[in-house]
Amino acid sequence: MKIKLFKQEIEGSSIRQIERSSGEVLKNCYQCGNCSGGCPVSYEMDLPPSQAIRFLQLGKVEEVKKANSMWLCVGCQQCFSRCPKSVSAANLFEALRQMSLRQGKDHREIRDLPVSFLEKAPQQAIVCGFRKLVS
Amino acid sequence: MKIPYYPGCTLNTVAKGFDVSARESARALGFEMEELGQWNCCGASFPLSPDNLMGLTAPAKVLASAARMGDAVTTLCSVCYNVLKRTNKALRDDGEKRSVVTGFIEEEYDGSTEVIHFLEVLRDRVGFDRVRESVKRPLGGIRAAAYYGCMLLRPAGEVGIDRHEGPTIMEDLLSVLGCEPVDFPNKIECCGAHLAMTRTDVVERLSGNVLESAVDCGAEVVVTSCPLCQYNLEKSQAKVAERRAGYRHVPVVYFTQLLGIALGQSDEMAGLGENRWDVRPLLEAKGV
Amino acid sequence: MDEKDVSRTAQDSKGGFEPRIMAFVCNWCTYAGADLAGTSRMEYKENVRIVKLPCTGRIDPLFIIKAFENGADGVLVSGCHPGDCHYTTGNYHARRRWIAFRSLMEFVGIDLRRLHFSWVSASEALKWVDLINNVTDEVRKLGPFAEYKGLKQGW
Amino acid sequence: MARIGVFICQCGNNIESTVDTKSVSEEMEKVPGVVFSCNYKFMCSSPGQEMLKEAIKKHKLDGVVVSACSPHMHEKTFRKACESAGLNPYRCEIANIREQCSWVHHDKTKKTGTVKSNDLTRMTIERLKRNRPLKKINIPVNKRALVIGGGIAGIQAALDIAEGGREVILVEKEPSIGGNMARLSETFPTMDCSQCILTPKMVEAELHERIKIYTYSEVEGLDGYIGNFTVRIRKKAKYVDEELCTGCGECIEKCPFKASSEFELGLNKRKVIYTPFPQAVPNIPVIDAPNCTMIQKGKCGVCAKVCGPKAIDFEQTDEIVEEKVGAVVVATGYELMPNERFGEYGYGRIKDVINGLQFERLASSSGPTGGEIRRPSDGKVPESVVFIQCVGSRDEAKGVSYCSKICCMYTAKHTMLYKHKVHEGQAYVFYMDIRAGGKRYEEFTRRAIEDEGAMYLRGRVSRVYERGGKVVVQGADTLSASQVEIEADMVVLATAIVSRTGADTLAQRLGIGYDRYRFYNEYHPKLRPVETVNAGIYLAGACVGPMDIPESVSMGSAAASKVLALFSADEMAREPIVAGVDKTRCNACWDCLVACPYSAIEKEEVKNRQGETVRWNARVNEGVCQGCGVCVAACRSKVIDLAGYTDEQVYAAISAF
Ligand SMILES: Cc1cc2nc3c(=O)[nH]c(=O)nc-3n(C[C@H](O)[C@H](O)[C@H](O)COP(=O)(O)OP(=O)(O)OC[C@H]3O[C@@H](n4cnc5c(N)ncnc54)[C@H](O)[C@@H]3O)c2cc1C
Ligand SMILES: Cc1cc2nc3c(=O)[nH]c(=O)nc-3n(C[C@H](O)[C@H](O)[C@H](O)COP(=O)(O)OP(=O)(O)OC[C@H]3O[C@@H](n4cnc5c(N)ncnc54)[C@H](O)[C@@H]3O)c2cc1C
Ligand code: SF4
Ligand code: SF4
Ligand code: SF4
Ligand code: SF4
Ligand code: SF4
Ligand code: SF4
Ligand code: SF4
Ligand code: SF4
Repeated sequence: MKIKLFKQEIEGSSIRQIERSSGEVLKNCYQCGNCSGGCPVSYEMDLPPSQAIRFLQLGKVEEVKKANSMWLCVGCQQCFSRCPKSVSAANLFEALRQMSLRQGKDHREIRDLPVSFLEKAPQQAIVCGFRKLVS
Repeated sequence: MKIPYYPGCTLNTVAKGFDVSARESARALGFEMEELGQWNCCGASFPLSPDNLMGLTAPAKVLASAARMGDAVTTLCSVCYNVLKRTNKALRDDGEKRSVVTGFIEEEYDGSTEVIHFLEVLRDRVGFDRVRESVKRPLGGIRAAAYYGCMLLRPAGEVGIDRHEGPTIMEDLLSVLGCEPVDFPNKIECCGAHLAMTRTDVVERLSGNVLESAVDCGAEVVVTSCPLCQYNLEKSQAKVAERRAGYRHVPVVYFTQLLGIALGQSDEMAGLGENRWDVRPLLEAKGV
Repeated sequence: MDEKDVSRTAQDSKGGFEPRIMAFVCNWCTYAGADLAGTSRMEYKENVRIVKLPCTGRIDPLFIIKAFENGADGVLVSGCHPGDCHYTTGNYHARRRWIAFRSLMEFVGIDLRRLHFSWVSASEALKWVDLINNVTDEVRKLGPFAEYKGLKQGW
Repeated sequence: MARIGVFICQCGNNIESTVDTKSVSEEMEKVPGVVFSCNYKFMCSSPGQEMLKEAIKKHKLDGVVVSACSPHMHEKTFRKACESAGLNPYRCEIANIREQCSWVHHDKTKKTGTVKSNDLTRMTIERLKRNRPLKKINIPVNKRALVIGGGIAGIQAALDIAEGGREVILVEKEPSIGGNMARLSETFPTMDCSQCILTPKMVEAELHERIKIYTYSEVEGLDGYIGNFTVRIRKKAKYVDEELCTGCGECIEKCPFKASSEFELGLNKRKVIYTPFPQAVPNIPVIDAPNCTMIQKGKCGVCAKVCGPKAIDFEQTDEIVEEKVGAVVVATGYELMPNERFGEYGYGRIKDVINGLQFERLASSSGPTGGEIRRPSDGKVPESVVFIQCVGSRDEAKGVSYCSKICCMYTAKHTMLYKHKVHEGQAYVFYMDIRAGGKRYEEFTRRAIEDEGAMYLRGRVSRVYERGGKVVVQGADTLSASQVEIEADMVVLATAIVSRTGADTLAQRLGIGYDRYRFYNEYHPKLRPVETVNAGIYLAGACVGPMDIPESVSMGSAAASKVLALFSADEMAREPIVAGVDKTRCNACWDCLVACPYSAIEKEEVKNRQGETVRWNARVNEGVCQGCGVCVAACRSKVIDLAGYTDEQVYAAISAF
């Protein structure tokens, strides 16, 4: 990939919104990779947590939005609990999801869910899932 | 002793055994779990964006309701525990948030109610020694792997019933009950949680890793504290069996079920029939 | 010469042949390493006798020939590791000298398998122990160095 | 016939448990020359030592062998005891029957240990028989020090030595002391202004009654040895009489010609008669002869006309002075690697590509822009600056393989200085690793990133080129696995710290070692970091390798304390384990001279009464010889020998085996 860096993007409004919404400061991350090392789903992510954060640091929000990472993050907080700089990738992914959901784009349609699931699955899974994936 | 108790929606439906075995055990140990007079679903996820106050309202209502009954509220489900505890902290520490949220739910609440997990009640209020004395049917050295998952432990400093990297509270209880606790590397790893809705492949892999790791360490039964963990672990066994020749399903039970049995409850009361893989043959084999 | 024979007999009385090994070591590294083996109470073959010198660079090749003439079955030279010499480059001089010296040794009829070079630092007690044990075993296999003693002339 | 006493120690049970000391003692009585032999429980105890002393007196012993622990333990103890009983201490030798016998051979029957102890003791006796009494060598010490290089390291060393009460000669090749630190704006990690902390020290050195400064001077040669060096110093012609000049600056003001300023690294011009910077010490100008039309063509002379005290002297020539000193501190510092080597970065071709020291000058309030960050090409304030780290460092192919150690820190500092001066500016830093090991250093670099917003990109820059008034930087960010392009206004290269041009020549003059990068070698990198193999010559500062100011100052002080320790006695006592030449038999082949690692061997000329040279021979300088014995083994004529380890002694020990 080739990217051009601009101050306007690095300090752009999307970045500021993500920081506000997540309560995280992107510059604090020093890219040690611990989050990606411990994240149980990073193996499936287009951009593992640390790399997603890296693109945000560079001001490249779209790269991260394009990736599946935020929809895979389960909020287990393993990343945060082991981050030496107390950065929570979970919070950042939440912020990105919110950004996306607030634009009214659902990640999961209820009617796509199998009936068997709705019958058997614990309520909490359904409630939680809807909160995370649906606007 | 009476303790206000928040069951949460799942324990009222698919995880009945979890609920009943706990209430009965409490009774056997000489205290009462007093269900909140009025409660709603906690939302099953703590809002990770600090600017999302909406997500705090549901748990705040639960807490306000609990405050009317006592100075503490106990829960069983790890997720409820996590959500209530974090919400409580947010309301206690952040005056601004508190006034917005309480204003919205039109109830007074200052964050002073303590949120404690049932395990903590047993350890800190009842005492494991008391539990030991009350055991009627020691569990015959059954090798039990305590699975904590995420929500009981993280984020450290906000929740955390025990050391967040090496908890032993559940093992300590299990050994009091006559089990032989099995330590295993994946005991604090995630089961896949709500991805059950979207990505069963991921859930099967994560939960499968938990199961395999426990079995490799010699577990005969896996013990949980969360209906979602329970569901994911049970559901994923088929996949593990598929990829691993000679794999034998392990029963997955709530810790309260084993507690109930040890305290002398009937199998029905402990809800053993609700589990997908029956733990009874194993107990019988151990002479329980 | 009487005393010498006493000790020789004592060793032989154990049964088989026990080689006599003379070690030329530098004061700073190998001698200290051998001391450490002692303070650590390690155990090794008793066949070695040490001659301490300031530096391996002090070792005159003739010392070695002299040792063989005097009844040594094996000779060991050990000093600081290259680059660690207490005298900065003394061991380097020694090394250069040995290269020329090897052919001389062969010329005068010394089996080079009886001559060992090593580097043992002040902290390598274990290496010293292994070295002595290995050299002893190897020289024992070669048997007594009787041929050479015949050549002895007075100094 | 020798009268030797032998003392076998039991060391409680440490030796006795595997060595029959009584039998060893009896065995030794039979050795010719031994007149007394005994065994005792604790030889090093007071009664043990008393026993030794009495035996020396009673049996008129002329030599003592103690068979006990390692000589590294108690050789000194027993030699002292002998000395107090009137015996030459070097007539006492130790046989190591503990560390190298009783402790490593666990045969409880005592057979093995006893036999070996017999051998070891006998070998030691034979060595001792052939040992001569030796006397400690005393060398007089000339208590003045020479410091070469007037950077912060040299200034610190000079001040500490002078404060310790000794005289110092400080030689600096530039017209002013101060070194590279004088160029810096503010200094990490505390960000204090470099001039503010350096200038007082420079002035203190200038005014110190025990410091004599030679500026514009270089060391031409050094003779002698520790305590007794003679140094030849070339004072280059300044064309200004230092005695007469008042430092008024009138000449500088009026000189009509300019040349590029070395101090400003080409960012500015200076007059042909100049001081390198306003706070120069001494504040005496020099004339840059190659650029002075008077000196070159005999035309001008304006400075001479305006100089009130008539200090200008066009006839001045270089002068050689000699000084006698007892110790030398070398503190000649570093340079930056010439960036021209890196064509891809455009240094020298693109005006707005500069190096770290040039950036320091731009940021310095006394610099060419008065402290405003303006780019060299058009004076514009750069909206974004790209800093490139590790230029030439960690680059085996085109540069040096080592890490320059301070550039990570000064680059972080530069981004802060830039941000403080250009609030809206964006700093980018390309780095491979951030190496900030030091007290408060990591925190400092994090501050640059977290508080000051420097954008750090992990990767190297591949090329830099101009496009429409911008400097385009193309590199990589390996963290996001992307190729990165930045349109910047200025580029700052953190180029490798390298040794001074000519560092090797100076080392050869001083007889000290240097590595493949011409940085000077410490005697031991950990345990003797400010000493060199040439006793009496010490090191300080960045001439040893890249280092920052705190380290340079520590080394300066450490070197000074070594010098002061040396100067604390009038004479220096040395172990007499030194080589000696039988001069009449030496055939002057110089094999020993080549072999000696310390250059302790000199050529000695022997003349007859008519003053004609009759022959040459080798001579060992006892002040320099360290007693390694390399020369002894090198001498094919067998005419050089090492006291305490003579050939005769070694052969005797071998024969007793
Ligand atoms: C861009 C840059 C920024 C830096 N910023 C910082 C900082 O913020 N903080 C920090 O701690 N360090 C900083 N440093 C490092 C600092 O410059 C050095 O640590 C320090 O200057 C070393 O001092 P020195 O006395 O050893 O050498 P130098 O300063 O190089 O002094 C050596 C002196 O010896 C003289 N000399 C050389 N050869 C001879 C000779 N043959 N005869 C006589 N005299 C001779 C020279 O003219 C010079 O005056 C920085 C370095 C660079 C390149
Ligand atoms: C794992 C490891 C590996 C290392 N490897 C290397 C290496 O390879 N190379 C290298 O150069 N460095 C290495 N080091 C660093 C090295 O250990 C230190 O630089 C060095 O030991 C520091 O020496 P010191 O004398 O300052 O402190 P210390 O070695 O800590 O000595 C301090 C002494 O003071 C005593 N003391 C403390 N308080 C008091 C008191 N109140 N009163 C009286 N006495 C007191 C202590 O008991 C101790 O004996 C390594 C360090 C570690 C941890
Ligand atoms: S663990 Fe923390 S500091 Fe490390 S890469 Fe992840 S977020 Fe950044
Ligand atoms: S919270 Fe999300 S990003 Fe963090 S470890 Fe869990 S799944 Fe990975
Ligand atoms: S002299 Fe050495 S061997 Fe003898 S008692 Fe003292 S320590 Fe032990
Ligand atoms: S004018 Fe004369 S006195 Fe004044 S600085 Fe120049 S040389 Fe010195
Ligand atoms: S003589 Fe030389 S130094 Fe003096 S004013 Fe003229 S050019 Fe300048
Ligand atoms: S100090 Fe930093 S910039 Fe300098 S060479 Fe080392 S790693 Fe590169
Ligand atoms: S003994 Fe070593 S230091 Fe002394 S003169 Fe000989 S070679 Fe040089
Ligand atoms: S090697 Fe021997 S003969 Fe040659 S110069 Fe040195 S002392 Fe003289």
